[in-house]
Amino acid sequence: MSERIKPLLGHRLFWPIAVLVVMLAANTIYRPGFLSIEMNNGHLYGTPIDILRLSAPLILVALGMTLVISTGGIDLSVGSICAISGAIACLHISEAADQNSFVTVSTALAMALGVALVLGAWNGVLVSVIGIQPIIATLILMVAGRGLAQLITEGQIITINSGPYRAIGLGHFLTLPLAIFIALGAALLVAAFTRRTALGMIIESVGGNREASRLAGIRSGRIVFLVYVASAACAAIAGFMMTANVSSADGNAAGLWVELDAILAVVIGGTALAGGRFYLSGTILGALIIQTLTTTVYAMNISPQTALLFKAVVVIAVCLIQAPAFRAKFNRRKRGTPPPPASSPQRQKEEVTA
Amino acid sequence: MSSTSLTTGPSWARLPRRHVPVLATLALLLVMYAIGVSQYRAFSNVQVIFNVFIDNGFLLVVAVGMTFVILTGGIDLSVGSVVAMTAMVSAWLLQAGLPALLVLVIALLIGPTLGFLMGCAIHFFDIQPFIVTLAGMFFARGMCTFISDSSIRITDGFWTTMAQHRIGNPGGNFVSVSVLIAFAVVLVGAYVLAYTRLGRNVYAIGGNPQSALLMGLPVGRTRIAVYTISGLCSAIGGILLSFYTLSGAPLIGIGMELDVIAAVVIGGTVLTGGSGYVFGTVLGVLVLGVIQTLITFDGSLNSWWTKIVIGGLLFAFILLQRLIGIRYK
Amino acid sequence: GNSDTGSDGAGDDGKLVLGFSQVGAESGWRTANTVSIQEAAGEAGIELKFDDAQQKQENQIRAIRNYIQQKVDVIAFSPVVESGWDTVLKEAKDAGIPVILTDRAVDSADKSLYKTFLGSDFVKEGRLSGEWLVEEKKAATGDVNIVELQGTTGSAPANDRKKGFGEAIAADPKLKIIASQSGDFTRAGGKQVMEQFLRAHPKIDVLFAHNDDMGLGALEAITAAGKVPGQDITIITIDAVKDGMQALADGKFNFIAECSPLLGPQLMDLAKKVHAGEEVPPRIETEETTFTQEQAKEALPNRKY
Amino acid sequence: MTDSRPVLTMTGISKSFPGVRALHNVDFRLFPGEVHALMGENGAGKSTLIKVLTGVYGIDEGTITLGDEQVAFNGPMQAASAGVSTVYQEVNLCPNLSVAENIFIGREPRRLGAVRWGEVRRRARELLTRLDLDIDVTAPVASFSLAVQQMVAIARAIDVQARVLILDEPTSSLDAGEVAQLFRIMRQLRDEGIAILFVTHFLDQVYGIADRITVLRNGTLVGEYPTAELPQLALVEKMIGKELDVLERIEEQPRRELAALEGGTPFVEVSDLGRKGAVAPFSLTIHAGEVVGLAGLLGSGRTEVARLLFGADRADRGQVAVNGDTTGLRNPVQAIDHGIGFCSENRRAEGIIADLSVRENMILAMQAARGWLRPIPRRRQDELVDKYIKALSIRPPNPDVPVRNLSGGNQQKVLLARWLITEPRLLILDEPTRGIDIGAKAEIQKLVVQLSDGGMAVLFISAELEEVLRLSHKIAVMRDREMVAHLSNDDTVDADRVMQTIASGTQREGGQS
Ligand SMILES: Nc1ncnc2c1ncn2[C@@H]1O[C@H](COP(=O)(O)OP(=O)(O)OP(=O)(O)O)[C@@H](O)[C@H]1O
Ligand SMILES: Nc1ncnc2c1ncn2[C@@H]1O[C@H](COP(=O)(O)OP(=O)(O)OP(=O)(O)O)[C@@H](O)[C@H]1O
Ligand SMILES: [Mg+2]
Ligand SMILES: [Mg+2]
Repeated sequence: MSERIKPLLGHRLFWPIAVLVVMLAANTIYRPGFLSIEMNNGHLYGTPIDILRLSAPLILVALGMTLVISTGGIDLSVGSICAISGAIACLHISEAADQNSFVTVSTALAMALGVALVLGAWNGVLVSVIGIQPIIATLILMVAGRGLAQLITEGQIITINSGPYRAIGLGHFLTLPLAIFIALGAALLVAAFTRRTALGMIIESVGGNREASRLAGIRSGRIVFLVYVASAACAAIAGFMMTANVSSADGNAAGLWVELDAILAVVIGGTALAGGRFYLSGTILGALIIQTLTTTVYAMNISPQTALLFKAVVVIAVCLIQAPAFRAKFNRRKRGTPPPPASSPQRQKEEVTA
Repeated sequence: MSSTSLTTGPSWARLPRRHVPVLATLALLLVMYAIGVSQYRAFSNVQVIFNVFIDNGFLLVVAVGMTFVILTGGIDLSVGSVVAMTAMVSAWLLQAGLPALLVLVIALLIGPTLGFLMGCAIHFFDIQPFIVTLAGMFFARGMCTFISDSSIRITDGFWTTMAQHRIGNPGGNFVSVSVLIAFAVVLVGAYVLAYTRLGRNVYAIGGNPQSALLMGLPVGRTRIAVYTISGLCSAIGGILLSFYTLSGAPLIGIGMELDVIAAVVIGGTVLTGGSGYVFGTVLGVLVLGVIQTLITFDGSLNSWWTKIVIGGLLFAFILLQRLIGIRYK
Repeated sequence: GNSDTGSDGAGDDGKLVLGFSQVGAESGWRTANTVSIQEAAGEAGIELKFDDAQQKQENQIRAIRNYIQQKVDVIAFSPVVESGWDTVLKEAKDAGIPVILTDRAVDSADKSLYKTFLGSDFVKEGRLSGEWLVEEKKAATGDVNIVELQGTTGSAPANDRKKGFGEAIAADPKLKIIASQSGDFTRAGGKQVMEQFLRAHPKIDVLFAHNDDMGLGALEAITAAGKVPGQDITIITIDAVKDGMQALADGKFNFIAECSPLLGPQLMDLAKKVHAGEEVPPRIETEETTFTQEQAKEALPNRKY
Repeated sequence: MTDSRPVLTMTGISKSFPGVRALHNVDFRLFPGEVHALMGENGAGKSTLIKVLTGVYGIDEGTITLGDEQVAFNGPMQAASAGVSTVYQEVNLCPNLSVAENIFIGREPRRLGAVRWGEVRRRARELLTRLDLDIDVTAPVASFSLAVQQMVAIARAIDVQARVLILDEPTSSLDAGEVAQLFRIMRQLRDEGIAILFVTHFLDQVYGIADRITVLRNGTLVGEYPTAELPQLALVEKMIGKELDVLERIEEQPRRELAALEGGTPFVEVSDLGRKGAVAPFSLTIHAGEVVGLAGLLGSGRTEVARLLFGADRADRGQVAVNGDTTGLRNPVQAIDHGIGFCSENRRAEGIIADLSVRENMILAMQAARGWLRPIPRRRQDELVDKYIKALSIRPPNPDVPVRNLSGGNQQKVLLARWLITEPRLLILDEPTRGIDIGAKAEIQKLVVQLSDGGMAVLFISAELEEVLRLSHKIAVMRDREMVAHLSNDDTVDADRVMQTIASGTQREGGQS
């Protein structure tokens, strides 16, 4: 390996990007037009654009999830929150006289976002104040929230016909889908909030060692509360996108299992589930990888019966390639150096002994 | 100065404190049962309790395996799919005409093999359990639809007997064979955790993996073992499920992993590992079972209200459990 | 707990008690089905014990067991899957409680375990769609490229509709399914899959969607791709929910095979008959029809769901 | 010393971590029946040598011979089964398991595969009695102080029939009595022919027990010497590589006089503060510029006092007045707002955030006090971090390595820096010199004097009575979780008298009550 490539190979994002490139390449070989982008009524149009647009909601949810996971928590309720926020917004719009009115749409969004924030606060209180384990605390809302969403829609699919709302999912801006900009904006916002301020470091510190952070004067509880609220807000916006994308709110299907995808994206991106350091750019790549995987299944016309097997293989391949231990073993075979420690210190969280 | 207030208390007073969360859970469960009895007349039938066990036998077995995994601080998302895959494979092989015993052996080998492989990936390549077992989940579910995209009936004599044999008073109250198998698994699980080296290593790794390594414990072997055990329990659960439904269906058990994890955690096991009991897990499964039974008995809840009420009951239960736990800390 | 204290046995007040276990609330269709049953029970003076199984067979079996404990008069349920009911149905039979299946059948060999089946025939729905297509494309020259949006992989409606449709179009070798993928019965799924179909296959003549929702999702993809749904691409769906009928009336869909959720009144009649010990036919199909664009325009004003 | 053949030989050992060469061509020999001290500054590579030996890390180069065989252990388990028993530097126990279990896990007495719990408890009790420790062996180790945990870890190691016993800084959190007890057992084991490798930063202990000394500096071998032939001063010179008169400087430290600081409002006035089950109500005043020492035996409740004062634990009675205003110090945030800082004794659980870099660990407390919205500008960070890396000679001097990669002593210095950066008015130091090499220890002591001269109040807790006596203006004595005496540190006070007070618990009023 030349000295030039080495730092590149060592970069955290190298392998996720490599995986993404390989998947895109495989698709292009299967269907040469896969990567082509064309101009159509002033909009860019093509599979890569589809992937970006479709991954936007997942990116949003995963951004919030990254923060939650960084504190050592997990948020299973995001899917339900997507469904609830989408349902509230669509319900409000569908009942309005003029669905295209900008005011109606803004009110709908504000209402839905408000409710989502309340739900996030509920999760936050359960975890940080009452001290319930995050997975169970958010499981409550995962189950009940789906019911709430269906209560709002009364089990029906609410179809709306609102230009401004539709734009959230399908509108264009500078020839690109608006959804991409919204996701990008959210990513930049989260990045600014965490990396331009000290918030990111404080979140990582709480996730790394909550007691030590408390003794250093950090209000750990407040931070934990905050990340759940942030996660809910992200999920709400994702919910708008999902429902706007099909101009209808489906209390049952909207955001179903998105929590698993989001967690997967976060973990592929390099953030450990045990908490601590988080990587927003990695998360975004993870979301893109997952969406590309789904699109690949459709584009290569892999039969639904075997689609899951294909997914399993790709997920495990992605993770193996990324695992430093795997690469170390692989390299060792080539160079014959002695084995690394049986377990890398990176994963093992420093535990509280006293 | 008074120093009387400073005594920590004798050792016997400290010991049960560890059991307080489990005892609180038990008490709350009894309260919930009492509420059911006071509200619905037929709830007091003994058979209702038996039914909770009959209907949750496979869940219980899977939850025992999950308890091992969670005690080490890991997680196994593949259980629901492995259960489905085991049932599916059994049904498929039986349909192909293989003898029941052979099918049983094959079906019971698949789960642990997959678990072992996942454990190896987790240990040797240092990949997070969440991802590895998620891939395992995709794989096992994919195998289900791959084998057949519609459900396969089981007509084998052995299976039918196991499914329909009633132990107890045939006309009156009874349990199924599966319940006895589930109890056996629970007892073995509890024994292994409390009295064998493997069991104690599981707790040690959950307490602090790095320390466990430096204390010279076989961390890798144990880690692989728990995923294998969880795979085995899922396989047994899958067999029980195939007794229960006398078929293999590709979509069965979707989301079961969440129920199982919830049961384990409600039973007092800490998700970060190191503390919890199989007995608590049994209680956790019963809590979920009783909640479901309460809702069915009510019979007036709309589809979405069902979900909201399940969430609400879960919340009330966990809140009380937590508050009692804090009080006694 | 409410009025149940006095009524969880066989109607103390003389009312017939029907225990009904529903699959879940996974679609608008299912909700309409639930509502129909609840309303019909009220009108027929039957006390309904309703349970939502959230798409889990375990929950349904549990519910049936509890109905047996509560000694309801009649048990009805829409099975989540076809197989696996023998054990619990035997228990019901031993307890002397008659069972009615709705919407989906079970594959039990022992037909005495349930009194009757009330519901639609998914294979027939697929077949009707296929037959219409064969008729429609009779005059076409050259291959007719069909893409299929399947329902949830492994689910009975998806399997049966695919089967029925496949059988019907086998009559004409011009008709070719060039791609078939699962859209999970949802609009978002239908749309996403259709987008890829459109990218991969420049010439698509027909879309067959296993339900209206996926078809409605696909509509958006087709429009966005600059094609005219209903003209450039012939669209066939199943269900006939309101939004689907609207699309049909608007000329965006071309054909819908109905799958009616309104089983309530028929179910209540059956429950009464079964309870009274009357003979009922072993299989009753709901009255269902098919709609073309013109028929949809007429029918739309009086659709209930 | 027996001059038979060495039981353990390490030759030409090298080990590098990304960016750091921790060991370079190091030779080491260990003979049966000797206590061999491994000496060196923080970060010299002592712990790394031990971890390489026991297979926690792979070696880059070199060979290890145990007995007659060349070995390459793949982990502590293999090492232990080959007869190498180790207590690593950071206490490594499973916090959730009981004391008895921690001692025996992995080699529990069994019958038919089943662990005999009664036997485990009985033998654990026996073993701890040998170490003079009387505790409830069924309680989880996490409920005990660090010192007790250290003893438990030692108990675990000496129970095995080992050829080689390795103790990496076992005495850092033990008090004099405990150390004496440990030494008795070490001598006993040595006389049985066991080879003991011993790491410590206490020179007295080295000269008290070691037969031979190997000195490492910056990852390289300086030499191997019989203890008798290496005077203390020479040892220190070899360790730090400079002819520094550190020792003299320490000796020269003036005995702190209770300056005319009394009078005026004390900075902190504690009255009747207490917490049920932790520490009996106590009163204490601390003036600006005063160093108050807390003396007491292991588990006497010194840490508890510190935690109450800092609001880390909630007091259930009593009051604290800061600058004359009665306030509740109910949580660390409030304490920090009032200018109090607390450097915990348990750096792994309550101190460092292992994932974060040295820089982030250092500025954490200051950042927390400013609030997350106002990040400390990068330039200011660099200034502060560089200043303290230099002042405390933290190695490696790179602020951006994760703090987990630092040696134990350097981690401790990072923690100290974290609090110094906040410029507190009262700094509570709980065992700040634990695991710190002699040069750095002198630096820290000097620092405490400087800080107090500059008007900062310090509450100083240390297991080393000498240190407490040297630095404090006054000393509060703890016994059985009760504050039994306040001594003014004048000429009448010496180690013996403090020991007496600790032992007898007599109330001897010092400068104030
Ligand atoms: N896992 C690691 N990764 C990177 N660097 C490491 C790691 N462990 C130790 N080091 C570095 O190796 C050097 C030697 O550390 P070591 O822990 O052996 O020191 P030590 O002599 O035990 O010091 P102390 O007295 O402070 O415990 C230090 O510079 C340290 O930063
Ligand atoms: N010998 C002992 N027997 C029983 N419990 C003990 C003993 N020593 C310490 N402990 C436990 O550890 C805690 C020690 O208190 P604390 O840490 O405040 O003491 P300390 O004086 O700071 O001691 P250390 O020297 O360990 O820092 C007590 O709460 C007690 O439960
Ligand atoms: Mg060290
Ligand atoms: Mg202490």
